[in-house]
Amino acid sequence: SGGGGSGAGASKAGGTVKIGLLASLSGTYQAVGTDLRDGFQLYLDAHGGQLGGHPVDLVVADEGDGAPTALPAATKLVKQDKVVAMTGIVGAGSVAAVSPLLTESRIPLVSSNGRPVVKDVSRQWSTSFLSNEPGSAIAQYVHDTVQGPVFAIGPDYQGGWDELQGFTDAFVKAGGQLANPGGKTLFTPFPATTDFTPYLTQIKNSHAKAVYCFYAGGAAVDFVKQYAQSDVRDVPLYAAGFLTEGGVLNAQGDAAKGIRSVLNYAPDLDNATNRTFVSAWQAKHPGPPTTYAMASYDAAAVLDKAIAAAGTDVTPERINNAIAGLGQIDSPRGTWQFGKNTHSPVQKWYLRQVKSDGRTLSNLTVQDLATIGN
Amino acid sequence: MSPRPPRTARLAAALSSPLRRWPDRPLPALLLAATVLLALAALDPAAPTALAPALALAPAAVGVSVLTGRAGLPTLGQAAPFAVGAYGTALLARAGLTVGPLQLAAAALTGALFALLTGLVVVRTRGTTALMITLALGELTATAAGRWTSVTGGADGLAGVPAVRLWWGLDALTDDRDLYGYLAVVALLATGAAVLALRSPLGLLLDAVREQEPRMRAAGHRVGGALLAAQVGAGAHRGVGGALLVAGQGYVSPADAGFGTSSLLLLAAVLGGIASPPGALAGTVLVVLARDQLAAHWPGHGPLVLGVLFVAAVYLLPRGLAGLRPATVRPPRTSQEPPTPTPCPVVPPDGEAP
Amino acid sequence: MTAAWQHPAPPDPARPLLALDGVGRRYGPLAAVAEVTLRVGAGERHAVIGPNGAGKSTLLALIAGTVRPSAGRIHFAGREVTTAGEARRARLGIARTFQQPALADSLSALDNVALAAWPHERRATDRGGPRGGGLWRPARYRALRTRCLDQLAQVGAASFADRPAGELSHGQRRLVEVAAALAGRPRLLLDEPAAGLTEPQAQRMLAVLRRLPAVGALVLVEHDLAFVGALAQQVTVLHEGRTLAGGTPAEVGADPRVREVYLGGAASGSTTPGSTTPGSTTPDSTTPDSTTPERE
Amino acid sequence: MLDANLVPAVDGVAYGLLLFVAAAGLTLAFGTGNVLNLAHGTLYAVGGYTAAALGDGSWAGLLLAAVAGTAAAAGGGVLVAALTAPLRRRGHLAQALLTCGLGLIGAGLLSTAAGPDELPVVLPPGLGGSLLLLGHRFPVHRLALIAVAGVLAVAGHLLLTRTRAGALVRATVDDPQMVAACLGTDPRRVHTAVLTAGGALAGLAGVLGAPVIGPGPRAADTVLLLSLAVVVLGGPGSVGGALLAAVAIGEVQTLGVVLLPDLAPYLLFTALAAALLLRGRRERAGRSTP
Amino acid sequence: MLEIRALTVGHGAGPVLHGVDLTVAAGTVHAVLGHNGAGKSTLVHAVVGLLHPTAGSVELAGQPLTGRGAHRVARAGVGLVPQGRRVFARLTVAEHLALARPPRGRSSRFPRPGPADGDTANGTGTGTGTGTGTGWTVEQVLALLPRLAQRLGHRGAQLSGGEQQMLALARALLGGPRVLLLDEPTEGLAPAVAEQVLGLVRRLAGEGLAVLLTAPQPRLALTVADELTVLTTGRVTAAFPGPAARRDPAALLAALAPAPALTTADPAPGAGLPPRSRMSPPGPPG
Ligand SMILES: Nc1ncnc2c1ncn2[C@@H]1O[C@H](COP(=O)(O)OP(=O)(O)OP(=O)(O)O)[C@@H](O)[C@H]1O
Ligand SMILES: Nc1ncnc2c1ncn2[C@@H]1O[C@H](COP(=O)(O)OP(=O)(O)OP(=O)(O)O)[C@@H](O)[C@H]1O
Ligand SMILES: [Mg+2]
Ligand SMILES: [Mg+2]
Repeated sequence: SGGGGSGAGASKAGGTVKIGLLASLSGTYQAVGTDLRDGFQLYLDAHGGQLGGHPVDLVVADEGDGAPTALPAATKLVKQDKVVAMTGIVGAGSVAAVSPLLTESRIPLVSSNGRPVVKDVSRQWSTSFLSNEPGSAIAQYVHDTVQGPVFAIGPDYQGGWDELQGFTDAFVKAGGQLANPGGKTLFTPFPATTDFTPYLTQIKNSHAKAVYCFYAGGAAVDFVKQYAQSDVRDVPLYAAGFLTEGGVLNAQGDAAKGIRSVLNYAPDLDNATNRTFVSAWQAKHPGPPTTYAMASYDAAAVLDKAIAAAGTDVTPERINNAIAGLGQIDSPRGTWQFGKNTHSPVQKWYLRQVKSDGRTLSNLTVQDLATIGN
Repeated sequence: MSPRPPRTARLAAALSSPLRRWPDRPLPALLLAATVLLALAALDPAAPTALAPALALAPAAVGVSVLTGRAGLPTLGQAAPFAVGAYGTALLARAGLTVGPLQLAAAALTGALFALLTGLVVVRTRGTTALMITLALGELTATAAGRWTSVTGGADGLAGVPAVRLWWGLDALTDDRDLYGYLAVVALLATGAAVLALRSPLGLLLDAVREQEPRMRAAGHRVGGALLAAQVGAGAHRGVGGALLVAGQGYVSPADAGFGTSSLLLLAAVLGGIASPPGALAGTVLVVLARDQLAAHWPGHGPLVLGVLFVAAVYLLPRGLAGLRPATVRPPRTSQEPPTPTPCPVVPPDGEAP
Repeated sequence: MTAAWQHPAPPDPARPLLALDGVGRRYGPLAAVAEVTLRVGAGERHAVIGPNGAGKSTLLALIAGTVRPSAGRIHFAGREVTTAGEARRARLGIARTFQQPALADSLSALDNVALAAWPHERRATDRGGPRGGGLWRPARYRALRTRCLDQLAQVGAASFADRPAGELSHGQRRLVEVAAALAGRPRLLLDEPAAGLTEPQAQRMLAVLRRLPAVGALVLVEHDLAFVGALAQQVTVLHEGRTLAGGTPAEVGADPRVREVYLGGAASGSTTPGSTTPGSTTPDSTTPDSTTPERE
Repeated sequence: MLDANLVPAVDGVAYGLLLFVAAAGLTLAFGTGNVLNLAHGTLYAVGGYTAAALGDGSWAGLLLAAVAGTAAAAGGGVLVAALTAPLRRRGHLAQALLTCGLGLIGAGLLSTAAGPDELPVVLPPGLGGSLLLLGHRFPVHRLALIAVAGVLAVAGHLLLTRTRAGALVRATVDDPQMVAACLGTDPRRVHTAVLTAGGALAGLAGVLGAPVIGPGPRAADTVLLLSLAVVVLGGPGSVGGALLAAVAIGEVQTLGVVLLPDLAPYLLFTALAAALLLRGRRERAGRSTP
Repeated sequence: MLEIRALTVGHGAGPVLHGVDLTVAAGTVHAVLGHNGAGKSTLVHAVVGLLHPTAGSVELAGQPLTGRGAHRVARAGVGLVPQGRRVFARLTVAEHLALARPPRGRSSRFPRPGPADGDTANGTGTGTGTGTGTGWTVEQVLALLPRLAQRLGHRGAQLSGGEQQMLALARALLGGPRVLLLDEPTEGLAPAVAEQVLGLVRRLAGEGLAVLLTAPQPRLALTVADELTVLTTGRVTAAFPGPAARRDPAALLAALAPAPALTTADPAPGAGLPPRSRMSPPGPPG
C-alpha cells in the first residue's frame, strides 16, 4: 500500500492517471457492482487502456454492502492510492458517506449508479439518473393505459421511498388514483422480506387494476416469482426497469414474461454506439449488457473526454472543470448531457417489456417515454 | 492452628496470586500495543488511515470480550450500544459540541444507559438464548435507526460530521495523524480501564458465575447484579467505540448497528482470546486490516479472506492472540515432583477439640 | 479466627433457629419430601439420615432455597423465609454444601472459598463497618482470603489452596466444598461432608464441625453413622420423603423401623410396593422434566 | 376477513415449515449434538446450487438434485466434523469462529463459481404451478413442502427420542468420556455422524427450499439466522419445539405483517425477543445435579 | 486377568503415578487404598484409557490395552463405575439401561458372566462365568437395585446421589465386563445398600470377574478384598493379601498412616515453585 507513481494526486504529461472504481463486488448488490466494473473495463479495453491519452491505472475497491465497508475502501483509494478521480459506487448511502471525504480532498466523483440528494454537487457527477426519475417517466403512460386504481409497492429504504414517490407524485398529478388503502404506498421490510405472499394478498384485497413496483436484486426475483403464483398473477405489473434487469431476469424465468418496465436503456436500442457496445459486451460476457454496465461505460467515456480536455497536467481540479465543460455525450442509450442543477443526465426513458427473443428472455423496447432531467 | 513459617510464606504468595490471575500482566501487554501502534504510524504513512477504523471498533470489541468471555453472556447485539453512542456523538457534533472528552463522556453514558435497559432483559437469559435476544435487540435498534429518518438520517445515515477537537478553544483534528493519535490513546485507555475493572474481585466473581452459577447463588451473591454491572460497563465501552467511529470517519449509518458489525466484533474478540481485553484490541486490528487492506488485493473476496483468517486463527492461536504472550501460559504445575500429599492432623482430632 | 468472630444478633434460646412446618416438595406425581416438620435450636447439631432417595438432599435444598417448597412454611431466625430467594437466605446465614462438589474449575481452591465467603463479610464485619457486598478494594479481599486460607487449613486442604479446583481429586474437591460453606461462618447445612474422605480426613472434619460457634446450628446429611453418632445431638430419619423417626443417635439406632429401612439387611426401598416386581414401573416413575431445579 | 387472511395463514405454515426443514440440520447438530455449526447456511446453499445446476424441470432431475445436493452437503458436514473434532474441549466460541470461517470460505467460493446472481430453479411441471383451493391460489411447491416437513418432523422426533442412536447422541453431549469408557462407543464417531446427518439435512433443505430461499449470495446468511432463531426458540434438542418455533416465525412474517402492517419491520425480532424472554428463565442457573 | 506394570501417568503436568505395578487375578477382588489425592482415580482412568501413560503398560488377559482408545478398552470387557457417578444428566434411567447393554451387532468376544440364579436374580443368569454368558439383563439389574425400577422415567440429573451411584453400577454391569473397576462405589450409598453392593462384588468375583476397587476407608475394603494395595502420593507403599490384613488390620492402618514428612500442610520438599510463580509466571510478556 501507499501512494503510487503519481505523487500528490496529479500526473504529468503522458504519465499514468490513477482512477478509483468503488463497487459492490460482494454482498447483496454484487451483481450490480460487477456490471459497473465490467462496463468501465470494457471501455478501457476498447480504447487501449487509455483515457484522454493517458494510460490508466484503474484501482478497484469493494464497496461491500454499503457505507460501513464503502467508506474505508474509499478512504484507502483517496489517501493511500491517491487517485485523481473516482467512479462507480452502487448504493446511494455509500455515495452520501463518501462525498464528504471527496469534497475534503477535492476529488471529482463520476458515479455510475447511486445518486442521493446532496447539497453540494460541484464535484459530483452521475451518469445514471435520480432515483425518482423512472417512476415519474412512466406515470403518465400507466395513467393512460390502465383503467382504474393502481397499487404501488416497494422496498422499505431510502432508494425505495424515492423510486416510489417519483411514481406516485407524477401519477396522482396526472389524475391517477392509487389502490393502496389510504393512498399510502406499501413498503416491505428490506432486505428481510423473502416472502411476499401477505403483500400480494393485500394487493388482491385492494382490487387494483394494475401494480407498479420497484425491486432489485434478490428481492426482485422473489417478488416476480411469487407474483406469478399468486391470486393476482393476472393483474398487469409495471415496474422500474431494475425489476427485470440483468441476471435477475433468468432467475425469474417465465414468471417475468410480459412485465412492462421503464428504464433509460434497453439492449436492443437502435443506434451505432449501442451496437458496438452490445457486440463488444457480448464478446466478453454471456447475456445482454445492463443499464449498470452502460452507465459505467459512459462514466469511462466522460472521464476520457474530461482528461483529454484537462491537458497535460491532470489534476483532480482540472478534471472536474473539464467535466463541467462537456456538452452532448453520445452513449449507447442515445445522446445525453449533464443537467445544470443536478449534475445527472438529461435523458430519454424507454418502456420495455419482457419477451423471449429466441432462447433467452430479454427486455425489448416497446416505445419511448418522456425525456427527463434538469 | 499453629501457622508454620513455610505456610506464612506460601500464604503471602497465594494471597497475592488472584489479582494476578489470567489475563496475566495485561498492562505490559497494553504498553506493547501502544508502542506497536506508535511504530506502525511512524513507519508506514498509510497506517493512520488504515488503522483508524480498527481503533474505533476496538473499545466495542473489548466490551464484547468482557461480556462474552468473562460474564459468559455471549452477545450478538453489541453493535446496538455502539451505534447509539455513535449517533449520539454525531448529533452532538452537528449541534456544535465537538469537544472530544465531552463526546466520549456523553457516548459512554448513553451506551451504558442503553446497556442497562436492555441488560434488564438480557441478564435473565444465558447461553444461546442470550445470544439470540441480543441479536434481536441489535436488529431492532438497526431497524429503528434506519426508519427514524428525522433524527438518524435514515438508511443513508449521518454523513459529514464535523471533526472532533481535543479541548475547548483548540482547533479541530483534521490531520490524519493527530486524529490517529486521539483514537489510539482513547482506545488504549478504554482497554486499560476494562483490564483494571476485571482485576478487581468483581472479575473473579464473574469467572465464578460463568463456571458455577448455582454455587454463587447459594453463597448469596446477587448474580444478576454482577452480570448487570458487566453489561453496563461493556455498554459504556461500546458507546465510547461509537464516539471514536464518528470521530474517525465522520459518518454513521444503521449498518453500524446491524448484525454485520456485531458479528465482526464478536469474531474479533474471539480471535483475541475471548477473555482478554488487550487481545480483543489486537483482534480488532487484525480483522479490520484483513478486511480493508488484505482483501483490497482481491476485490470482492473480502469475506473469503476473513474466512481463511478465522480458520487459520483457530488452529494457530488456540488461546487467541492473548495466548501469543508466553506469560499467559500457566507453567507446568508442581514441576516433575509427585503432587503434594493431603496433610493429616498432627494432633489427634479429639485433642484438638476445645 | 473463627472463634474471634462474634455474631451480630445473639440467639434467643426460646425460639428455634430453624423451624419447618409441614414442608413438602412434589416433582410431578412424586413427593420427594412430604409434611416434614422439624425444629433445630441454636447451637444444635442435627443429623438427617435415611435411605437413598428418601429426600434428604431435597430437604436441604428446600431449607437453603435452591428448591421452593410446594407445601408448608419455613422460618429461620424468627423470619419467615418460605418464599425468600436462595441468595437472600444465604445472606441470612444459611449456607449449604452440594452433594456433588460445585466449584469453579478454573479458579484456585482458595478463590472458590473466598468467593463463597464474600457475601457474608457484611454480617461478619461489625455493624457500621464498610459494606461487605462489593469488596472493591483488593486489600479487603486479601484480608478475606487470609481467613479463607486458614479455613482451608482447618479442613486440611491448605496444601492445594492455590491449585485450580478443576485439577483436584474428588476427595480434595469435597474438602474445598465444605471449606467454602464454612468460610461464610454461617448457620450451616451440610450434605454428606464425610463422603469419600479418608479416615483421618473424616476425623479432622469432625473436629472442625465440633468447634463451630454455638450461635450457629448444624443440619447435616450423612450416611456414615459413626460420623453422625460422634457429631449429632439430634437425628431425624427420613423415609420416602416423610419423617420416620427422630431422637438422639442412640434412640434412633435402636428403633427397629430404622434398622429395617436403613441399616438392616433388606435393601432400601424393597419395602415399598412395586419394587419387588423388577422392571415394573410404579406411578412415581414418570416425572415431568419441567420441574427439574436446574431448569428453574 | 378470515377468508382474506386464509392465504397468508396457510402460506405462513408453509413458510414456517420450510424454515423447519432448513433448521432441522442445525437442530440436530447444535440443538442435540451441541456443535455450533455456523456453516449450516452455507451447506444449505450448497444444496440450493446443486438444485439449480441439476434441476432441469423433470422429476428425474429433481430427484438427482436431491440426492446429489444431500450428498454434497453431507460431505461438507464430514469436513466440518473433521475440523471441529480437535476443538471439542474448547467450547462453542472456537467452534463458532471455525465454522463461521468455513461458512465464509464456502459461500465465497460458491458465489465466485456461480456468479453474483441468484440462480433460476426450474421445477417439474407438477410442482412449478399453483393450485386453486377454496377460491385461492396456492403454489403447489409450498403445499408439497408442508408434507415433506411433516414427515421430517415425525421421523426426527422418533429418531432422537425413541432410538438408541438418539440417546447416544444426547449421552455424548452430557459426558463424552463416559460414553467411551462405559458404553464402549467412540464419541468422535457420534460427533462425525451428527454433523454429517446435519449437513445432509441442510443439503436436502437447500434443494427443496430453493424455490423459496433460492441459491444466491443471500441464501447462506438468511438461512443461518432464521435457523438459529428456530433452534434457540424451539429449545435445544426438541424437534417439536423447533417445529412450533418455525411455524410461529412463519406466521409472524406472513399473517403478522398483514394484520400489523405498520409494525412489519419490527415484528420478527420483537416477537423473537419476547418469546425468548418468556423461555429465558428456564436457561438460568447452569446444570447442577442434586 | 489385569496386569499393570511400571505405570507412570499424569494429567498433563508431570506424572501423578510413578511406576505402579499391580495385578488383578480373575475371580479376585483387589482393593487400592490411599488418601485423597493419592492417585487412585488416576490409576483407574489410566487403565480404562481416559489417561495415556507416559511409561509402563496395562494388559488384559495378555492383550495390551495401553494406547487404545477408551471405547476399545471398554469393548475389550473392562467395566467402569467412575467416581462421582458421572451418569448422563439428560438421559432417563431407562435410556441409561438401554444404552448400557451392548448392541446385538457388537458380539461378545468373551464369555459374559451373568448373575448366579440367587435371591435377587429372577432372570436366568448363566451362573459360572465360564459359559458363553449373555451378561446381565435389565430385569436382573433392576431386581438387584429395586430403587432404580421406581425411577425409570427420571433423568440422570433428577436422581438422588445414591440413586445415581446405583445407576452407575447398573450401567457397568449391563456392559457385561470381564474386569470391573469400581472407584469408591459405596460413596453416598445408605449402609444397607453399601453392604449389598459389597456382597455383589464378592459374588461377581466368585463368578470369575476380576474386580479392582478403590476406597478411602479401609473398613469397607477389608471386608471384600483378596488383595490390598496402599498408594501413597502415586507410589505403591505396601501390599497385603486380604486374609492377612483381616487377621490384623493394624499393619494395614500403619501402612496407611502417612510418613511424618508428609503430615505437614506444606508441600513435600521440592513440590514445585511457590504459588506466586505458579500462578503468574515470571518475565514480562511480549
Ligand atoms: N429435580 C427432580 N425431579 C424429579 N425427581 C427428583 C428431582 N430431584 C430429586 N428427585 C427425586 O426425589 C427423591 C429424593 O431425592 P434426594 O436427593 O433428596 O434423596 P436423598 O435423600 O438425598 O438420597 P441420597 O442419600 O441418595 O442422596 C429421589 O427419589 C429423586 O429421584
Ligand atoms: N484433571 C486433573 N488435572 C491435574 N491434576 C489432577 C487432575 N485430577 C487429579 N489431579 C491430581 O492428581 C492427584 C491424584 O488424583 P486422584 O483423583 O487420582 O486422587 P484419588 O486417589 O482418586 O483421590 P480421592 O480419594 O480424593 O478420589 C491429585 O493430586 C490431584 O490433584
Ligand atoms: Mg442426597
Ligand atoms: Mg478418586
